[in-house]
Order: sequence, then C-alpha cells, then structure tokens
Amino acid sequence: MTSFFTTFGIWLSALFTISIFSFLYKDNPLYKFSEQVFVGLSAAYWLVNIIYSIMIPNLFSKLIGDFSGNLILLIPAALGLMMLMRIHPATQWISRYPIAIMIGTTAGISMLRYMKSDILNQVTATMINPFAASSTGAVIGNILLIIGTLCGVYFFYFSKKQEGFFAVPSKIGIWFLMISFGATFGYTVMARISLLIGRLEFLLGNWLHLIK
Amino acid sequence: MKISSSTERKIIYSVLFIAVALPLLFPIGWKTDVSGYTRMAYDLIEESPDESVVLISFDYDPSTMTEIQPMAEAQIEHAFKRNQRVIATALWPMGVQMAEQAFSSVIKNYPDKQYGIDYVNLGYKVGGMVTIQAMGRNLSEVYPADQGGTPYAELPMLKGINRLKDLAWISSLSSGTPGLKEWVMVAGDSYGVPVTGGCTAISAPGFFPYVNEQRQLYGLLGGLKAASEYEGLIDRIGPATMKMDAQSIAHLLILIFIAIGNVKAYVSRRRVAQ
Amino acid sequence: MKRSFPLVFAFIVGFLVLLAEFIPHRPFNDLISTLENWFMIISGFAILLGQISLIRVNSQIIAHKEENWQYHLAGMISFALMLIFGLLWGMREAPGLLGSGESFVNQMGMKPFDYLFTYAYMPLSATVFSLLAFFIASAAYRAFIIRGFESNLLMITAVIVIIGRTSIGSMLTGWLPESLRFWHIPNLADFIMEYPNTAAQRAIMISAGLGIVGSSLRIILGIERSYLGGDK
Amino acid sequence: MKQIWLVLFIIFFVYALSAQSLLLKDVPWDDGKALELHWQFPAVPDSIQLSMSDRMGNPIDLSIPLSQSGMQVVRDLDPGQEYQIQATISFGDQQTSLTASSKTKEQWFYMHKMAFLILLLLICLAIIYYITAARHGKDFFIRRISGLDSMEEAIGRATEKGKPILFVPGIGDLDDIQTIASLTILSHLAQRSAEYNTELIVPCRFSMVLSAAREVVKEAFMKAGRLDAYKPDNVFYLTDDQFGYVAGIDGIMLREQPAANFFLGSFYAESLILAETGFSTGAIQTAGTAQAHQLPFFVVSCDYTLIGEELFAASAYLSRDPQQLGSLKGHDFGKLMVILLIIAGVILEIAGMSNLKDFIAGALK
Repeated sequence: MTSFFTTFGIWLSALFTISIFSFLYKDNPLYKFSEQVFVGLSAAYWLVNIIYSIMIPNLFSKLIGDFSGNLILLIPAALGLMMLMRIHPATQWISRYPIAIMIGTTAGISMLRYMKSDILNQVTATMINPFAASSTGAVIGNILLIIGTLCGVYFFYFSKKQEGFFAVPSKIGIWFLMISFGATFGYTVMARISLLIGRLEFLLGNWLHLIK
Repeated sequence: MKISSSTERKIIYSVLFIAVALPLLFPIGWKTDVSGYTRMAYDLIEESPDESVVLISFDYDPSTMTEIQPMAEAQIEHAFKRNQRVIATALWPMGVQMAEQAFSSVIKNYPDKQYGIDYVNLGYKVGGMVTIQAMGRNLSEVYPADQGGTPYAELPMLKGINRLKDLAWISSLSSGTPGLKEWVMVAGDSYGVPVTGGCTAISAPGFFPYVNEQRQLYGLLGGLKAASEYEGLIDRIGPATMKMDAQSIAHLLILIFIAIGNVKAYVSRRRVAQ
Repeated sequence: MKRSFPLVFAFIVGFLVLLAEFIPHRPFNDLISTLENWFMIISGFAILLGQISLIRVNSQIIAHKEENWQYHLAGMISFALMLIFGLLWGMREAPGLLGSGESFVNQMGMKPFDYLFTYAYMPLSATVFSLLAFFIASAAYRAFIIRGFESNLLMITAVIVIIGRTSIGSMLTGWLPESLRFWHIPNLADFIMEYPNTAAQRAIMISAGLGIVGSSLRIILGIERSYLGGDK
Repeated sequence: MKQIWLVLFIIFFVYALSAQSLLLKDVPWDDGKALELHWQFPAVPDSIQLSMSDRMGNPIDLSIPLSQSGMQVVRDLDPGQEYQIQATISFGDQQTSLTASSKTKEQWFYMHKMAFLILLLLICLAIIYYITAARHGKDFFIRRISGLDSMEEAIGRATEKGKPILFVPGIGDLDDIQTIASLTILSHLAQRSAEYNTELIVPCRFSMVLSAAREVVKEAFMKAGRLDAYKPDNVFYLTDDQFGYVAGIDGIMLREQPAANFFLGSFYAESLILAETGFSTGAIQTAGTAQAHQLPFFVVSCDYTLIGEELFAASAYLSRDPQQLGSLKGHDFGKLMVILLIIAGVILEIAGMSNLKDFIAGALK
C-alpha cells in the first residue's frame, strides 16, 4: 500500500513536470512560478549542504572537539567571514584577501594540471608510430589522428598569414573540427532525447501507471 | 498551404512527444552493439582484484540523472559482483542524494551487503580540483566523518585506505564541472590512480582524447546508450536498456526532420532562383 | 593599497603551489596540504555568499514590487521552507537542531527536507533540460540546413553518429560480411569518435589548455586583476 | 664429462646460494617517505618472515610475495629516519636470516618532472616576454579572423534595409573572459554602427554586464563623434533566468526582425534556440564561443562562426590591447612548440626511438 504522502509527492512531481513543459506552448505564469520555486529550493539545498557537509565536519566539529589542537583553523574561518563582507559595498574590499587566496591557489593548480593533462600528455599521446597498429583501419586512423591534431592546433595559430601553402593545414584543421562538431552534434541530440525519455517515463509510469 | 512558424513548432513538438511515448508503452526490445570505450571501462573493474576498495564520485544532479543514474547502478552492481568495496563521494551537493538512491536500488539484489563494510557514502565536498588534490594526500582530512557523522577511522572498510593511491580504481560520473576532467587531471595524471567514468553524451566527445595509450582515462561511458551497453555486459536488465527503443525511434525522427527541412529549403531556394 | 596586498597574497599562494609540484622536500607539501584544507573552508563561505546575494536580489525585487515579483515571492517561500526543514530536522543521515524528525520519517517515509528534494526539486531540475529535446527537434527541421562543404561534413558525421549510436544502426548494416565490418555503421561511428573526433578535440584541448596556463600565469603575476572587481 | 657437469652444477649452485640478498635503499628523487626493498634468493622460499622497524623499534607492517626475486616499495615512512629489516627465509627445513637497513632521504627535485618543468617554464617565459614587448609598444601581427568579415557585411545590410543589429553578449557574467572578449568586439561593432547610423540592440542577462555594455557602447559612439545618436535604452537588462533570457531575445528577433545577429560570448544549452529563431528570420548571423559543445549548432545555423580561441584572437585583433595581444602571441609560441614536438616525436617513434616521448611523459629511466 502506498501512503498518502508518496501519492501526494508523485502528483506534486507530475504537476511541476507539466508546468515546465507548458513553456513549450508559451511562457506562462505556471512556468514562471515553477521556475522560481526551483531557484528557491536549489539555493536552500546548497546552503543546507554547505552547513552539514563542510561547515560542521570540517570546521565546527574539529574546533569543538579539540580547540587548541585545531587553532590554525581559525585562519580559514576568519578568511571565510571576510569573504562574507562582500555583501556590503563599504566592506567589500576586505573580501579581496580571501578571494586572492582562492584565485591564487586555483590559478597555480590549474596551470600545473592543464599543462600536464591537456598539453604534455596530449602531445605524448599523439607521438605514435601509426604503422605499428594491427589493422589497416587502425593505421589509417592513427595517421588521421596525427594529421588532425597537427592541423587542428595549426588552425588556432594566429601569428601566420594563412595564404598559399600555409592555408592548407588550416583548411584541413577546419575539416577535422567540422567532423568533430558533427559527432558532438549527434551526441547532443542523443543526450537531450534521453532526458526527455526520463521525464516521459516518470509521467507515464510512476504517475499514470501505464508502463508495466 | 502556409503554416505559421509557431504552429509548425507545435506540430513538431507533438510528433516528438508521441514518438518517444509509444515505444515506452509498447517496448520492442532491439539489441545494440557494445562500443570499445564501454568495454574498456568494464574491463578495468572486471580485472581489479577482489576485496579492493574503489571510489565512485557522484558529480551530477537530477537534471541528468536519466543518463547517468543507470551507469551508477551498473557500476555499483559490478563492483559488488566482484566483491569490491565502494566509497561514494560527491563534488556536487546533489550527488549525495543520487548516490543514496543508487545504493538503495542495487542493494535490493545484494541484501547481505552492509553499510560501512561493503560501501560507505562519504558525501559532498566543495572545492573541485583542489579538494581532489587534498584527497590524494589524506582522505580523512577531507572527510573527517561520513554522512551520518561516523568518524572516518570507525568505518571498517576504510582501514588502510589513507589516500587516493590506495584505491583500485576511481570512477567519476559527471555532468559538468567539477567532475571527470578534474578526476583525470588530479587522481589520474598526478597521483596515478586508474580513472574511469561516465558522462552525459554531450560532454563525451570532449573526453575521448583522454582515452589513449597514456591511460589518462580507462574507457568512458558516454550517455544512455553506453549505460545500456554496460548493463548488457553485466547481465542486468536495467533502466537504460528499457529506454533504448524510445531513444532509437527518436533519433530516427530527428533525422527525418532534418531531411524534410533540407528538402524544403532546397525547394524554396530553387523557387527563388527561378 | 587595498588592491596591491591581495595581489601579493595571490602571488605567494600561487607560487607556493607551483614550487610544491616540483620540490619533494619539506615543508612545501605540508604547506600546500594546509592550504588545500583552508581552500575548502573558504569555498564553503564563498558559496554561502552566493546564496545570500541571491536572496538579497530576490528580496529587493519583492520589496520594490518589480515586474513578476509574485513569482520571486513564491521562490523565497520555497527557499525558506526548505532551509527551515533542513536546519530543524537535518537531511539524510545528518540530524538537525530538533533531532532527526522520526515522526515525519514514519509518516512521509523520509525527512521533510528530503521529501521536498525528491518530489519538488528533482522533477523540476530533470524537466528543465528535457525541454531541449523539443528545441532540438524543431531546430533540426528549421535550421540545420546544409550549405557548402564544411557544414556538409558536419551533417554527414552527425547522421552517422545519430544512427550509429542506436539499435537501428546495428540492424541496418548488421548483414555485412566480416571483411566489410569497417563499414558497419556502429563501427564507423566508433572510428569517427576514436580518430578524427579525438584529433580535433585534442587540438581544442591543447589550445584551450595553453589559454588556461596563460591566464593562470597572468593571475599569479598580478597582471590580470579583474577578479578583484571594483574600481578600475 | 659427467664430472665436469657435476662441478659446473655445484659451482652454479654455490653461486646461486651466495646470490641470496636483501637490500634496502632510498627511493631516489622523492619526498623521503619511501624505501625500496630488493630481494634475491637461490630458489622460491617456502616461507618468509619479515620484521621491519624504525630506530625506536616501532614495528612497520610489511609483507612480500613468495618469489625468488623482486622489489617492493615501502611507503608511509618518516623522512630522514633509519629503518631496518630482519628476514627469516626457509627452504624446506633450512633457515637463513638476513638483515638490511637504510635511511630515508628527501630530495629537492622530482627528477621525472624535468620535462614538465622545462616546457612549462618555456611557455611562461614566452608569455611574459610577449606581454612586456607589447606593453613597450611592439605591434605584433595577428592574422585576419575570417568570422569578422561579417561585420562590414552586417552593417551594410542593416543600413540598406533600415533594420537594427542585434548583439547578444552571451549568458556569462563579467567574470567570464568570453564575456570580456565579447564586449571588446561589441565596442568595435558599436563604433562602426554609429558611423553608419545603424541601430544596435544589446540585451543583457546580468546587471554587471549591462553596465559594462552601456559603458562600452557609449564610449564607441563618442569615438565615432555621434554621442547624440547614443540611446542608452537600446542596451538593456532582460532577466537573470537562462531560458527566460532566451525567450526574451526570441521575442525581440521576431518583433524587430534585425538584419544581423551577433551571438558572441559564453553560451550553453540555449544556443540552439537563438540560432534557430535567428535563422528563421533570415538575418545574417555571426556566432562565437569557446564552449565546444555549442559550436555545432552555431556552425549549422549561422553564416559565420568564431571557433573557440578565435573569439579571443578577434578581441585582441580589434582592441590591440597589449595584454591580450602579448598573451595570444605567447600561446602561439606554445602551439608552435607543440606542433614541432609532435612532428619530432612521431618521426622518432617511426624510427623506433622513444626517448623524446619518454622524456616528456616523465618515464625516462
């Protein structure tokens, strides 16, 4: 037996689902209402989660459990409070310190990680002997991979006039980009359709019980 | 006959709605091929030793759960099948709820799996890449306790697991930033832990360069199709497989729309030329 | 003054992170480890800040009765409701100020916070993006017109991938003999993803990666300071 | 003959016996928290009993597989400490005990990151050099961005038809560099449209973007000497909401029927709706974003598309801002380096030498 609350919840979900879909007809009050409810719930969800998942375990519990041992945590706590000073224009400048620390850390780490993963490892992954592959398909593929990567990077090289001979690799680079955009296109279609299927399954199954 | 563009739109919307609804109501049961990327992800889990501790990071929210939730369930089930113990974490706050739902759905078939011994849900942490880097140094510093407040040291399965390097594999189920990219960069490339993962179909093409002989990423599950392939590999009739018929029909419909649109454009262009 | 000190902070922190990557010797690793934990806590506050300013913007709209203020009021009410539920009875395993709300759990099957999440947040969040399926269908009919070689290339690839990633692709060319397996549509789609797509995405990755290295460098050196906001 | 074999066999056996060893040594180029344990036995032992401890005698958990030889890394040790191992190995009923000891040492450099460091330094120095040079007035060449050709065409068409131009600066806030690049391009476009007396509509999603965009457009009109023609109401705030914003722009496109649309900046899922409506109104469309997922929709439904980095290049090209220009040249240096490295690497791989690849990957022994 399903309880009243479960049934009520499913009807509520269905109502919200349909209100959002009503945007397809045109922008209307029901859609606007649902959308603002979504914004409100989402903000509250973040807030509550930050409190229970970060503030309590990583800061307050540690300070309450062993204050003298965790004295150093008062520094990030103070920096955090300085961050909140951003709310008021007069105290906004105080928040520049925690922001600078956050941005500085992020900049350092992203610089290293992008350099390693997105540049160096991509370079070494392209340094392959195309003829070492087992099948003809893979040999052709590997050659395409090398040429495509080189021409693609060259397409984004802005310091050379792309005329005559120098226009050729750039042109090839665009072709590869276009093929890749085609693939992305296909995958995006796939993704959007999947999400729709998920919602229809809810409406037809959980709500209307039409799916066995 | 002249149809206004807004009517035209509404017709298209209705046709799509029906095309997706019908196969859901009357399933066909078509089979699909398994792609190499899915098999690679499967092999990583299959070949990891028994009893090893693994980590699945839930870096998505309900907006993409149709695509990603089946992957989560399939990977948890696969890990349970192989007797591996699963840590769930989340870089997105909503991921924690997703993890909870995934566990409770898989646990129905594995009633003897116990919380704390076979799986734990450590929950959400803010900070993305920086936080993963901190986990690589010391997990218990980042996660002093699990969701319910049980201290890290008191969870039996986490004994001997001090940092990411102690894990057999990490899977990030990701629908944006922070997510799989950050895991590849930090856990994979910086700490050398095998990373696999799943993502929405939209971001899949951008992740394929990581699947290379440098082993930055061990295979990839891209979208609902890959989730259904994975379900097939572990003999699970799951939520993804049941949706594939609708997916196929809808794809066909989109292609038909493109074709009609192009024919129409061609005809009108010729008319203008004349 | 108010600007130059933070810039020095950003420089020191960023430079330390870079040093620690290459120097195994103490004390760099411990320093960075501390920094990472601080970062997490400060980010927590930053998110709090984001939510607080959102509330402020909304309450201003309501207070000044700007256009559509009623909807914003509804949003704020749902915000308050969810927040109060969360604070009083907690979420999931975590108890709140008034304990875990057992009586609610008995009746509703879950805590009030989780109930709102499951039956209101989840359907809303999941539905918004499913709208795009309809938009794609309509755009497919009205805007995806092939014109010229490059967009042809794009559309042909798209069609192969769209068919190849379904059961229809498997059936359409499933009869091909072993020697022609390459032309089997799902295999063709896989080939495209594995080679030409990877090549192009790798090129994008490398050039975007260089961009990030550059902007990080500018931030650490204090050349790029727009993140501090305020006066120019 | 048999005897010779016997002698050889005995010599070999003795040698093999004497070859048994246990060696503990520091792992080179690390943070001093690990030791390498090497072992070599005459045969596969039946059992191995190991006890490892630090100088204070605190035991450390350790076990090695039963094999004739091998190496294992012992982690989680303290740097700069002396450690010792005592092993009792038994072959049948014969027992041998071995000891080894070593000290952990921490070094000042991770040797396997040498290539990483060198290449990172090269790129950073190049960027710093180019920015400094640009600031000192050196003008660098940047190739023409073909997507920008649309600008003249768009202004021409709009003037001819007497219809406005629509410029959408993306859905990102001011902290997004794509929005900044977009505003730079807007500045140029606004100036040209002021010169030709064409109306320019700029709907914004965030109040920060709005004030920046107003500033930019006003300045551009001033530069063109047409401040009188500047209408602040043409640059306006629409809504913060993602889909609401797009629905609003949709409405504008259908009502005003702009002759040209520019979608430049950061775009997400809504790109498709914009491009579709714009396409159906028959406007000349130019789009540009670094969001790779959205580019396909722009490419198929727009006349010109700025792909990825081209957006930033266009912004640097138009503004001649030394910082943007210098960075772009620095990145170009990086790209050239990548191209040359890949070509060299592939040639070496085909020739069967993988030194360069291993060096960059940090795997060179």
